[in-house]
Amino acid sequence: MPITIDDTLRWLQRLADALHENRDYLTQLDAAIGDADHGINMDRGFKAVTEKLPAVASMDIGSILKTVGTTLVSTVGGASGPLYGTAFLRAGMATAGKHELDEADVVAMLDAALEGIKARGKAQPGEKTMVDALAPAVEAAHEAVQAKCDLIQLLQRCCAAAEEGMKKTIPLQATKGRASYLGERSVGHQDPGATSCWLILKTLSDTMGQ
Amino acid sequence: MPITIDDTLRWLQRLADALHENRDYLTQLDAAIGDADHGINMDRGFKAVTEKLPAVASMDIGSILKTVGTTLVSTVGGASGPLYGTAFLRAGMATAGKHELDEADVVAMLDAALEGIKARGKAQPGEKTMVDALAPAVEAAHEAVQAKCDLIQLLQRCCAAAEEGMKKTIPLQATKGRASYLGERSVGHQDPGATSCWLILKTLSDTMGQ
Amino acid sequence: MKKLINKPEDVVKEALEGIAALHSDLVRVDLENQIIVRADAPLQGKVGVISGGGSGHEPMHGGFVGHGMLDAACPGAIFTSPVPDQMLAATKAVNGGAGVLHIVKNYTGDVLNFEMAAELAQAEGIEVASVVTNDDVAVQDSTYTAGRRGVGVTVLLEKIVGGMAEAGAPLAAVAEMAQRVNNQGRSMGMALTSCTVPAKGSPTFELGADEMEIGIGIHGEPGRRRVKLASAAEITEMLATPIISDLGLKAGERVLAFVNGMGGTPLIELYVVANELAKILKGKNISIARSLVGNYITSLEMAGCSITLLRLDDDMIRYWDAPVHTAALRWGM
Amino acid sequence: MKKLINKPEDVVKEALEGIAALHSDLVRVDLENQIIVRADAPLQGKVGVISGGGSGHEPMHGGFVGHGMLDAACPGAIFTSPVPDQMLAATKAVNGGAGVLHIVKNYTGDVLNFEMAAELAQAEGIEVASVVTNDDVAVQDSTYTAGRRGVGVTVLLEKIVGGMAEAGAPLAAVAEMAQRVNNQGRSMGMALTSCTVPAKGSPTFELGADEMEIGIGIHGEPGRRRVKLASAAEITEMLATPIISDLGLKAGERVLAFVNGMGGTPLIELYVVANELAKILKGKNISIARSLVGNYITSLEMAGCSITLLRLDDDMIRYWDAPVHTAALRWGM
Ligand SMILES: Nc1ncnc2c1ncn2[C@@H]1O[C@H](COP(=O)(O)OP(=O)(O)O)[C@@H](O)[C@H]1O
Ligand SMILES: Nc1ncnc2c1ncn2[C@@H]1O[C@H](COP(=O)(O)OP(=O)(O)O)[C@@H](O)[C@H]1O
Ligand SMILES: [Mg+2]
Ligand SMILES: [Mg+2]
Ligand SMILES: [Mg+2]
Ligand SMILES: [Mg+2]
Repeated sequence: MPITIDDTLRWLQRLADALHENRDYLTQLDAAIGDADHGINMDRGFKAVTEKLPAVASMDIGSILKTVGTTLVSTVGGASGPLYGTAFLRAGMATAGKHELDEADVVAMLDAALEGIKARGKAQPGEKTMVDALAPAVEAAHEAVQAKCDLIQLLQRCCAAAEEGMKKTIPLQATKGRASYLGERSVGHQDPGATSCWLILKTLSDTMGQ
Repeated sequence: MPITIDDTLRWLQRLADALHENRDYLTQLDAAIGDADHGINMDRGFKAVTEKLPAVASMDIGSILKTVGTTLVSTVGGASGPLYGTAFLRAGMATAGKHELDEADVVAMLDAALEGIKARGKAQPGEKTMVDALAPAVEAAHEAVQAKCDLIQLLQRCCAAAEEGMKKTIPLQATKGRASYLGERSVGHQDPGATSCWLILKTLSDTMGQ
Repeated sequence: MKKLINKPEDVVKEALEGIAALHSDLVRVDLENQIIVRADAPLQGKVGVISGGGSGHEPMHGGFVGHGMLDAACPGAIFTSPVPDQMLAATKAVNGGAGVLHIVKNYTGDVLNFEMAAELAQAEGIEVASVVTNDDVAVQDSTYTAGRRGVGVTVLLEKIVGGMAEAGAPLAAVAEMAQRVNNQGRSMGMALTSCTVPAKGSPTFELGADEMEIGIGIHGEPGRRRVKLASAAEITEMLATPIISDLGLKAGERVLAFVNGMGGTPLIELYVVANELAKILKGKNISIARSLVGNYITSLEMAGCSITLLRLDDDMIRYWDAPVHTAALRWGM
Repeated sequence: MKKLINKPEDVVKEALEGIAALHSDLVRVDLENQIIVRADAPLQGKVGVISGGGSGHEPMHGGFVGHGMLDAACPGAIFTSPVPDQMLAATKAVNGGAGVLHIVKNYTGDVLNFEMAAELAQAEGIEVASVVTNDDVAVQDSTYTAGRRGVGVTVLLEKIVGGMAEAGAPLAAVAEMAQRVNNQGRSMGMALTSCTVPAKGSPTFELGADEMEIGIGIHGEPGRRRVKLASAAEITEMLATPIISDLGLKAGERVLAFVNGMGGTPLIELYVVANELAKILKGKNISIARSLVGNYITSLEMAGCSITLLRLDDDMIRYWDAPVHTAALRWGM
């Protein structure tokens, strides 16, 4: 059972809802080690995305994801705007022309997204950023394909790895992003970007699992 | 038993102490219907007075009171500075050359002080100012003389009248001074200047009574 | 109390020392007399213009000393009128033989102390004229009371008459212009929070999280009424309407619009208010010929704002536009 | 939350409308692109100078648009970097054929968005140079981290390179000067209180009545360490010492001393700090050749201050002194 255009649209809509619901939570996480806007930024960006969706609903998945990427770049701002924007742009390029995504497509999409974020933000795992959620998720996706998991299992493993990576940001000292300014005071707080990253993957997994 | 130079100096020193002790109380009263500085102003002024006292300790009472007046004018500021300054200046003029004050001298001194305040501030009784404490005190002094009270009794009656006048400022709506800006909201608060005026008379009465 | 100070009783003196250290090109500070005097005062033949009042309203008045505005400022203790000695020293320091204008805000303390100073200066042979600003429409005007407070118009008046004095006008003309500006200007203010007088150490009044004070002055005092918190649009309306009606502003007239912050309100909010004010004036076809937005007459760290409207005439515009060089207002030079 | 606003999401837009209503002589506001552009832009043959960043730092940057300083400013949401679309629109609006300098404060968001914008502008054939300010000594400098924040120096840099661009210098020279100013300036800030982002509605952090944050940035974030409240003298020492040592300032050198308020601190307190700073510098025989005191790069209504010292050379002084006419800084015209 691959990811269809319809699944993609449902995912993005649910993601917008999830980010809206988690707006204050993400902002609160950002208040502790950042500048108290991550939830506001993501909510603003995905609200704009949902407004763009009707116009691209009949296009291929790559085009939809690229639209998400350009919309995020144009509306989110901050660090997360260019980073998630690039991630979705690259994901869109990796899925260009596709009307459905199988396991291998999903892995290619996630690979592209991670590379995009790393190319823009220059962060490596362990620096207390969204990379700490996405990198293990991508690894888990590769392993799931090797283990011949089906798509739903793959997404669930992805999601679990992202969640674990997100939680592991708590003891880390930030060396990238705004939290790095806090030095050792950044220790003991969960990274907001890693948290939104997990939310993105969880919503995808939940959308496909139902 | 008249008021001697020594009594005058003891009174002023005790008054400075009393105003210092009541600094926050007077300021708090002023916070409610003014600008939260009356206690600070009076404390600053009488601290300066105590510094001037040694230099005038061997002069006559009139000179001492005039020095108090000019010192208050030069250090208090606000409304109370020129008003109390004028009051002490006029009191000093009324007692010029005197080495002791009997009942009649005290009445003359209080008359002069009240007239000075009225001339400067243009307030009549009932406007919720220091006049509401001083005017009845002056009246009580006149009556005490007629009733042939001794000096201590005279001062006690003065003081009681001032206290009553002070308390009667509570229900008044201010039409003079800063409290007038509050309109009907000035009702229900005791006037800070009436309170300091009572303190001045009470300290004099206490000084003589002991 | 959280303040960037050393001892409460030293705040005014140390701030004056800071001004002396950083603005020696503009002013000299006479620490003994606690006055700020224009560096090149007295200017022979020029009318001297001085003002003063309690501290805590910065940049007013010390920030307005310099070419084209005040010749001297007398800062009192926080929120306390200065004493006649300061005003007399300032009057003497700026007297260039053409007389001195005292700009006095209508508070009993300021009026009485300036009155005594003027008497003393006149006794020393210096011609003194006084103008008392009383532009606050929140206060009922009456000859039987202390009358209206002097607030925002004071800033505009200091600039305009300062420009006129700089241009060489005689004392009578400068005083007449001062009166004219005062007559043509009205203000009203509001507070979102109280402020803390350093020597007191705690807020002057307590305000609930959903309350505000309407009709405040500039001394951290409570206002005419306490009401529920409202939007910037509603607040601007509450302040602008009494001003416009008291001033009798008509369609086709032009004003100087002054949106002033009380000290603790960020500039971005003042522009939100300015936007609402511009809409209201536009709706009444009153044109904003000049404007000023920022913290110019403040109440320490109080959050809130005041609005001042001044009906302009050509002379006022000329002297408003004239060059000025002070720490807080500068243009044309 | 007590603010003079209507809806939190409309604050930036409405403030821009207010700026448009009151400063139409200086700037035009492109509401669609959310940018503030100098009224007479583009100036043929003049290097365009733009900057931008999150809102909430007013008057920076919008208040610095005008003759002799910025050609355009791109305000983002409160404390959120603007998006590349705004920067691209601003770059195009000010391009007079001589190229455009992007002044970027070193925050990941600002850097990434400006990077994307520069790529897009270059793809459209506009020459773009960028300078990234990173003057905050509270943050450890390292090539492996996000590095130091851009704070107070940004204001001084915008004035100096703005003056140089106005004088007709080519892009390479303007960019080189920008780098020089950044290299010669250092800053450090502190907070007495937190501030409230309107969309969040509650303070970013909680601070005890006897605590302060040392080493803050300008986004309402906590600082490097939380310590007990101290006197103005001690606080000034805590901020100035790391700056002086990081900059390696020596006796006999001259600086521009910038005492900046974070938004909620009254001017009188800033002068108390300025006084302490002047004493420290005097003690080290470092002379204050120029100074700036006031709220110029703020964090909404946060109480606190920052200190910036810039080692001056003759060129910097010339362009600092050059005429400027913006809403927030004006002299010489
Ligand atoms: N260089 C980077 N690489 C990857 N992610 C980053 C980087 N810098 C910051 N981030 C992520 O961005 C998140 C913050 O996003 P957001 O709050 O929206 O932007 P800003 O920090 O500009 O306010 C951080 O929690 C972190 O996960
Ligand atoms: N016109 C007046 N006549 C008499 N007393 C006055 C007048 N105006 C004010 N006062 C007195 O002054 C007191 C306030 O003094 P203070 O707080 O020191 O000065 P300010 O009002 O300038 O802050 C008032 O409580 C009132 O008693
Ligand atoms: Mg953030
Ligand atoms: Mg008072
Ligand atoms: Mg007072
Ligand atoms: Mg941000």
